[in-house]
Amino acid sequence: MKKREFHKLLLAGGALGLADFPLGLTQAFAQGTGGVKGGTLNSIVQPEPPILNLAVSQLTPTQMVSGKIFLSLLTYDVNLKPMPSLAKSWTISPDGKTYTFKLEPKAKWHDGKPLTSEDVVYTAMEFLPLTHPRAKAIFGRCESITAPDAHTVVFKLKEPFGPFIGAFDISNLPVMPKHIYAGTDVVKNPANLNPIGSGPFKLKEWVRGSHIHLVRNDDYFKPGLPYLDAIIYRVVPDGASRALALENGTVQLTQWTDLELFDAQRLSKKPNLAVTTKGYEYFAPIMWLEINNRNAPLSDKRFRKAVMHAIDRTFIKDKILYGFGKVATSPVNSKTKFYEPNVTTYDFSIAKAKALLDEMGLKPDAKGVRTTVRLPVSPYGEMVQRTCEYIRQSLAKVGIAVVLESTDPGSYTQRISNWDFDMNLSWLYQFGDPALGVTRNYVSSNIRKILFTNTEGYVNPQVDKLADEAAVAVEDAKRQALYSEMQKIIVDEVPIAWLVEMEFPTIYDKRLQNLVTSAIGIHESFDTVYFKG
Amino acid sequence: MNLQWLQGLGALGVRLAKMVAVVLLIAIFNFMLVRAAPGDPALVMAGQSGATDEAFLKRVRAEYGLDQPMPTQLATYLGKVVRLDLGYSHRQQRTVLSAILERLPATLLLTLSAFAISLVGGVVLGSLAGVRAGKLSDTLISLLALVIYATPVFWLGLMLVLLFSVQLGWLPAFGYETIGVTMSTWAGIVDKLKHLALPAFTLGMLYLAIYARLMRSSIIEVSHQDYVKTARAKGASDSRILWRHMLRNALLPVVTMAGVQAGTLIGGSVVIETVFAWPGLGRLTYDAVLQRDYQVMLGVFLVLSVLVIFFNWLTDLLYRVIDPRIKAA
Amino acid sequence: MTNPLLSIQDLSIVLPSSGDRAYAVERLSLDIAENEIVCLVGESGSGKSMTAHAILGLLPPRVTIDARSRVVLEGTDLTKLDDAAMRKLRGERISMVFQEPMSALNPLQRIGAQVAEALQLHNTAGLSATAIEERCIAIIDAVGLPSPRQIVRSYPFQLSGGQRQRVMIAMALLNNPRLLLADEPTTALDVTTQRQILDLIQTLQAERKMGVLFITHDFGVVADIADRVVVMRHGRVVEQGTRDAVLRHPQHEYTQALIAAVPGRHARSTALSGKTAEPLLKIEQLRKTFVSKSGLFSPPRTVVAADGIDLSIQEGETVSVVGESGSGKSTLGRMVMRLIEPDSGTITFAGQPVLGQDAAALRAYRKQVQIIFQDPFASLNPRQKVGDAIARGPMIYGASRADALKAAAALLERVGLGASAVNRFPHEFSGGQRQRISIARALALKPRLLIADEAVSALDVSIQSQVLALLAELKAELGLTMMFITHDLRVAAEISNSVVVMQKGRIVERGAPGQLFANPQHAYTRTLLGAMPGLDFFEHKLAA
Amino acid sequence: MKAIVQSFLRHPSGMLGLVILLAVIALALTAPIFFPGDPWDTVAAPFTPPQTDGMLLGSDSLGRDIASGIAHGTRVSLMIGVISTFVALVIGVVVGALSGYVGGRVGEWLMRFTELFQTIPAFMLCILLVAILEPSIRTVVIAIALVSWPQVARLTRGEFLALKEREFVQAARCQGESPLSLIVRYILPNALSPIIVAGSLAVASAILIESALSFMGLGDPNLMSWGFMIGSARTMLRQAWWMSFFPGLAILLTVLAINLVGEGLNDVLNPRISRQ
Repeated sequence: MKKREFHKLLLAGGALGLADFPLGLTQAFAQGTGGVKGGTLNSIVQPEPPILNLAVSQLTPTQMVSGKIFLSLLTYDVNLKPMPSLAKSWTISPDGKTYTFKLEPKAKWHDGKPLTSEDVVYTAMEFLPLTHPRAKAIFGRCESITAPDAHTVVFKLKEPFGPFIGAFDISNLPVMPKHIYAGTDVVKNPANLNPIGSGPFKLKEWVRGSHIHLVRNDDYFKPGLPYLDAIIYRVVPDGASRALALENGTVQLTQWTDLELFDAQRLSKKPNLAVTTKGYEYFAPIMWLEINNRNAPLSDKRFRKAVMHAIDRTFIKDKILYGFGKVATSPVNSKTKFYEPNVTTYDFSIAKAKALLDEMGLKPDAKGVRTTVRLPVSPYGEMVQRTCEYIRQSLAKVGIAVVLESTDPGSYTQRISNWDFDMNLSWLYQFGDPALGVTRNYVSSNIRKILFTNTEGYVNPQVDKLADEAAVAVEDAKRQALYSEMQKIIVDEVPIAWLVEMEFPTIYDKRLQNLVTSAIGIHESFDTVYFKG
Repeated sequence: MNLQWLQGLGALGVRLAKMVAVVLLIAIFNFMLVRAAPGDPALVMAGQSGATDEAFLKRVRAEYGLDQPMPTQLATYLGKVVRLDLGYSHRQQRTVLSAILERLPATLLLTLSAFAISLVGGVVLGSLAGVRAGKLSDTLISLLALVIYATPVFWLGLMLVLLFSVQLGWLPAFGYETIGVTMSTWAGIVDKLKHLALPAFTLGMLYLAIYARLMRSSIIEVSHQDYVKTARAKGASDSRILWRHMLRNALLPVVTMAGVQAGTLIGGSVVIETVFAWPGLGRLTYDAVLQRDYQVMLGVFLVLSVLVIFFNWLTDLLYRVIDPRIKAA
Repeated sequence: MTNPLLSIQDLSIVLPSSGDRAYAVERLSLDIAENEIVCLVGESGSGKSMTAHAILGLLPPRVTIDARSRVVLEGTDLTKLDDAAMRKLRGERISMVFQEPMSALNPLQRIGAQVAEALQLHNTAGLSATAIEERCIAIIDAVGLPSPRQIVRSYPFQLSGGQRQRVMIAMALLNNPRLLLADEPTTALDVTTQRQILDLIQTLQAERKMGVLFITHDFGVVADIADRVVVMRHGRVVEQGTRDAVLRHPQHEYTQALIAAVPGRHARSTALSGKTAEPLLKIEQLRKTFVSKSGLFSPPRTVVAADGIDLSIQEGETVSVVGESGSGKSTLGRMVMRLIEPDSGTITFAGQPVLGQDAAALRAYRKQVQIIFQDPFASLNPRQKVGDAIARGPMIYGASRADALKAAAALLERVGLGASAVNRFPHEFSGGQRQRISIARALALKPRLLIADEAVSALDVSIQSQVLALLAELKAELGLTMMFITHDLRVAAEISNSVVVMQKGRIVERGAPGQLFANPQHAYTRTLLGAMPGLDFFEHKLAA
Repeated sequence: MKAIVQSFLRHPSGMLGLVILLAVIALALTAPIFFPGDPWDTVAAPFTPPQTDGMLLGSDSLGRDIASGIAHGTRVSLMIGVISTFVALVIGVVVGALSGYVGGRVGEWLMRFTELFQTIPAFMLCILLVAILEPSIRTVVIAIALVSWPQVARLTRGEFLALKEREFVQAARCQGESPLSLIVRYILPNALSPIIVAGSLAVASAILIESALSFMGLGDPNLMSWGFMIGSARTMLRQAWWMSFFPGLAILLTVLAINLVGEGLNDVLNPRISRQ
C-alpha cells in the first residue's frame, strides 16, 4: 500500500504547484508490466463529440474519448478474438444459448461504488433499448439476462446467435452505473456532463470548443495502471492547424480522419512519428456508392454494372485516399469474418460501361447526356467532396450527368432516410461480423425510412433466406458457406457500387508503446499505453 | 442641472426600449427564418444520436413543441426569451444559455480587441495620410488600405498563419491558450495574448483599412473648414491645429461608421474563429447551423444582436465624449 | 501722410495653371496708415479677398505670390519671411476677421478656450492662465457681448451669428494688433446686426488708433465707414482716393456704373396705384408655427412663422415684403405657393379659396402662380437641359413638346440669353444668367402672380440691377402682379410700389416706399431704415 | 456626360482599376478559348507545383488545372457579384427613396426595418440563409443581396432627404410635376452618382462574401468559383500553397480593381472633391 500512498503524495505535490517536479524522478518509480508511469498524451478529437456518455450517443468521437472512461465486458484482439475486460472469464453453453460472465471483483465506479452484475443487467435491459439502435437487435434476442450473484451475469438466448459473443464491446454494451441512472431520464441526466465510468481515466475538465482533459483513475482495478497521468483531446476545426499541431509536437497522436490523407502520408515519414492502419478491423468500413434501386434507369442491373465499370477505383485509392485503402470486391470487407474473394469482378473500362448502357437503350442526347442523376453530398469532410467530384467526372465520360447537391447533416439525414436520392456516397461499419454490420444493408426486412438501413431498396428473397440462416448457424464453416453464396448473388446484382475498403492512418509519437492492442484500436481504454525514453 | 440629468435618463430609457424592441423583433425574425428550413429538426436529432425509431422521434418533437401550431410555438419561445431561458440544446446536452455564456468571453475578447486595433490603427494611419495628402506616405497608406480592404479575410488569416507560426514560429497557430500546462497568472496572460494576437490582428486589419480610408477623407474635409483658417490666422502652427482642432472634428464620422460596422465585425468573427480554432460564438453558430441545432442558433443570434446593440451604444458613448453639442443640447 | 503702417507694392498673386485666368491680383499697390479705415471694394472675382489673405500668407495651396511683390509692415517685407516668423506675426501684429461667422469657430471647443488660444500663442508677457482668462473676459465685454463669464463657458452653436462675429473680433483684438484685416465681416449678417458690428469696428478702431483694411462689395457700407476707398476689378485697382472724392466724383466709368447700380436711389412711387377692385390675392389671419422636438423630455422648440397675417395684393401691383431672417417672409411666400401648409387662416386668389383645394383645382391654381428662388445654383436641375426645364411646365398642361420648346426659345431670347441656350446645361451659365433662366421658366406658364423670394440677393450689385430692370420690364409688359420678398430695404424701394415690413411673423407696417422712407411709423421700421448702410450719404446725394 | 468620361481618363488610380477590371472581364469571356477543357477534369497528377508538366499555376488535390479553374471561375464570381448587387440596389433604392421622399411615419418605420437588418451580423445571416436554403448559386445571390441592400437604402434615403428640399425640386412641384416624375426626373438623376459608387463597392464586397461562404463550405458544389477553389485548398495550405494563393490573388486583384474604379467614379461624379 505504501507505493500507492507515495503516488498520492506525488500527485498532491503536483497540484500544489510543484509542477516543475523533475519528470525524471517520477519515471524512476515506474513499475507494472514494464511500462513507464507518467506523462500526458495530447491528441485530437474531430468533430467535437456532442456528449461523452457512450450509451446515449454512439458517434465515433464519443466512442474514442469515452472508451477511456467506460468499459464493457470484453474487448477483441486484431483477429477479433474476444479478450477479458470487465469480465474476467466467460463460458458458452454447448447449445450456444447460455453465456455466463464472471466479473472483476475489484472493479469500482469513479465515485468509489463497487461495479456489480446489477449494473450490467440494468444497462442491457433498461438503459440501452432507450437510446441504442442496435441494442434491440442484439439483446432483444435474449430470453433473459440475470445476475445470480454480485459478480456473475447470465445471458439466455431464445435461439443460438453466432455473432453474439462479438457484441460485448464498448460500442454495443458500455456498462452504465445503475445507482446513478436508474429511474431518471437517461438522456437529460446531469451525470452525462461529467460521466461516472469504470475505466482507467476520469473526466477532469471539458471546455467546449477547446479541449477535453482526462486524468488517471487511481482506483482502477488493474493494479499500477494506467501509466499515463492524463490524456488531453483538443478540438481543432481547421485541417491545416491539426496537421501543424502534430508536426510541431503539440499533439502526439492523430486517428480516423483527423488529418487529410495527404498530410498523413507526408507526416508518417517524419523520423519521430510512426503510422499504422491497424486497430480499425472491428469497423472495417467500405466506401461505396449507394444506388437507389427504385428509380429507373438505376433499377436496371446493367446500369449499375456500367457504373462499376466507369469508375477507376484504383485512382480513388491512390489519388484521393493516398494509398490508405484496398479496392473493394464484395459487400463484406476483407478484414471482416467470412469474406469471399472469388466473385464477379468489375474492371475499369469505359467501353464496357458504354456497351452496357447502349444495350439498355439509353441513347446519349445532343450534349452526350444519357440520363441525369442527383447525388446529395454528405457534409463530412473534404475527402467526401473530392470523391463525389471525381465520380461526377467519371460518370460524365460515359454519358451519366451527375448533379451534386450540397447538404448539411440535417437535410442529408432526411433525404437519405426518405429515399429522396439517386446516388449516395457513404460508408458503414461492419462490427467484425456480417450478421452485425453487413446484412442490414441487403435484407429486404431492413428496408426502413431510417439512416444506415437498406435505403437503396434492394430486394432478393434468396439473399434474405441466406442471411437469416447464417445468423443462427453455430459452426463457422457452415456460416462461411452461406455467406459466400450470399456474396456471389449480391455482387452479381450490384445493388451498391463498392469502391474502396477504407483504411484510417493512426499516426503517433514513436515513444508511445502499446497504443494499438485490439480491433477497436484507439477506442481502447489505453490503460497499458506509456511513453518510453 | 436636473433637467439635463432627466434628459440623459430619457435618452438612456429610449435606448433601452429600442434595444428590447429590436431583440424581440430579431427573435421573431429568426424564429420564422429557422422554421423555414426544409429539414425536420426531430429527424436530425434522431439521425445524429443514432436512435432511429419512431417513438424516439415523437418524444423529441414533443419535447421541442414542434408539433404545436406555429403561433403557439412562437409565443412560448418569446415568453422564454424574455425570461432569458433560451431553451435546452439536445445536441450539447445542456441549456443554450450556458453554452453561449461559456463561449461569450472568447468572442468578446476577440471582437473588442479587433475593434480597438482597427479603430486606433485606422485613426492614426488615416490622419497621417490625410495630413500628408498627396505625398508618398499618403499614397502608400492609401494603397495598403485598399489592398487589405480587397483581401479575403480568411485568406489573409491563412497567409499570416503560414508566415508567423509555421515559418517563423513566433506565434501559436490556433487555439485559445496552451492547455494542460499550469502557468502563473502572468505567464497565463502572456500566453493568452500570444494566442489572441493573430486572430485579433487579422480581424482588425480589414476594419483598420476601412477606418484609415474614412479618417483620411475626413481629415482632408476638415482641413477646408473655416475654423482651421481662423486658427492659422491666430498664428497657430500646423501641428497644433491638427491636435487641437482637426482631430476631434475628423473623428466624428469615423466613430459613427464604427457603430454601423459593428454588425459586420461580429459577422466576420465567424470566419476568423474557424481559421484560428477560436472557441467563440461565431463558431458555435456555424456548428449549430450545420447540425440544425435550432435552439443554439436562435440563442446565439439574439446574443449577437444584443452584442451589436452594445457596440452601437459604445460608439454612441464615444461620439458623445467627442461632441459636447449633444450633451448640452 | 505719415509713413504707412502697411505698404503693398506691385503685389501679383499667381493662380494655378488650371484656373480661368493667370493672375488673381495684378501689380496692386496700396498703403494703409495708422488710425485709418481703408475700404477695398469690388464685385465677386475682383481679387479683393485674395489680397487680404496674401498679406497674412493665408493663400490656398498652389496659389503663390509673384517674387516682385512687396508687402512691407513697419519696414519688414512680409513676403520674404519664413513660416515661423510669419506665424509669430499673425494674430499679434496683424489679425483677421472672416465672412462666415457660423463656421469660423471650432464647433467642439468652448468659446473661452478659442479666444484664449490667441493670447497663449503670443504670450510674450508670460501671463498665467487666470490672467489670460481675465483678459479674455475683458475683451469679450469690450466687444459688447452680454454676461461674458457665461459666454466663455458656452459652445459656438449656443450663440447667434452676430454674437459669434463679436467673438471673432474679440479674438482678433486680444493682442492689440496694429492692423486688422476684415474680409466682408458683415455680409452674412442681418441688416440690424450688420449696423451694430460696423459701429463696433469703428469705435474699436478709433480707440486703438489701428489701421483697418475693410473688404466689401456694398457701397452703402463704404459710404458709412470708409476713410479711403480702393476700387478693384478683375485683380486690378481701377481707382483710389478719399471716400468723398471717390463717391462724389468717381473718375473711372466702372466706379460710376457701380455707384449707379446701388438700388433704391431712383424716383420712388409715393402713392398706391389707387385701384380698389377685388384684390387678386387676399390673405386673412394666416398662422403657422414650426415645432421641432429634440429630446424625449427636453421642451420642444417652437418658431412662430406667421402670427395672424392679413395682406391683399391688387392685380398689377408689386408688393415687396421686407424683414430680417426669421421674420417669416419666406414662409409666407411658400404658403401662398402651397409648398408649406399653414396651421389656420385663409388665402383667396382671384376669388377662389386656395387652401383645401382638390387636386384639379390645385393644378389650375399652380398654373397661375409661379416662384423664383434665391440661390441660382440650386434652383435649376443640373441634370436637365435649360430648354426642357422651361418647356416642362407648358407640356404638363398639354402643350406639345415642339411648341413648348419653341416658346422656351422665345422666352430665353426675351430674357436676353439667346435661343441657343435651349440645349445647354445649367453649369454652363453664370449666376445672373441662371436667374434669367428661372424667370423664363416662371413666365412659361403665363402666371398672373409671380413670387420672387430673395431673387437677386445672391447676385453682384451690377447684375442685380440688370435683373431688377428685366423684372420691372416684364411685369409692365405682361401686366403681372408680383410679391417681391427681400431683406434689403433699398431693393424693395427700387422695385415695388408698396412695401410691407414684417417682424417675427407679423406685419408691422405697410406703405408706399416714398412715405416709408420719409416718415416711418413703426419703431422697427425706423431701426431697419437706420441700419441701412449708406442711407444718409445717398439721401444727401439724392437731396443735393 | 462627355466631361465625366474625360475627367475619368485623367484619373490615374481609376484608370488603373479599369484596366485590371477589363483584363478580368476579358479573361472571363475568353476562358473557353484559352482553357477549352472542363475545369473539373483531372488533367495532371495532383499537387503539381506551378510551371511544371505544362501546369501554368499548378494542379489541385485531384489534378485539376488551377489556371483553367481561375479562368472559368472569373465568370461565376463576377456574375454572383453583379447580380446580387443589382438586386441589392433595386431593393435599397426603392426602400431608400420611399422612406426618404415620403418621410413621416412610413419613412421612420422603413428606416427602423433597415436598421434591424443591420443589427443582425451580416455574414451570420448569410450563413443561415445559405445553409437553410441549401447552398446553390441562387441562394448565395439571394443571401448576399439581402445582406447588402441596407447600406444602399441608408445612402439613398440620405440623398433623397437632402434633394427633396432643394429649390429646383420645389420649383418643379410648382410647375405641376407629379410626385413620381419628381422622383424619376429630378431627384433620382442627382442621387445616382453616390449610388453608383456604392454599387461598385457592393460588387466588390459581394465577391468577398461569396469567397468566404465557399471557404466555409457553403458554396455551390457544381460551380467552379474562386471561393470554391480556396475552400477546397483550405486544408492543404502547407501541402500546396499555390492552390489557395492564386485564386486568393485573383479575388484581391478583381476587388481592388472594382474599388479603384468606384473611387475614381466618386472623385469624378462628386464635385465637392474638385473644390480641393
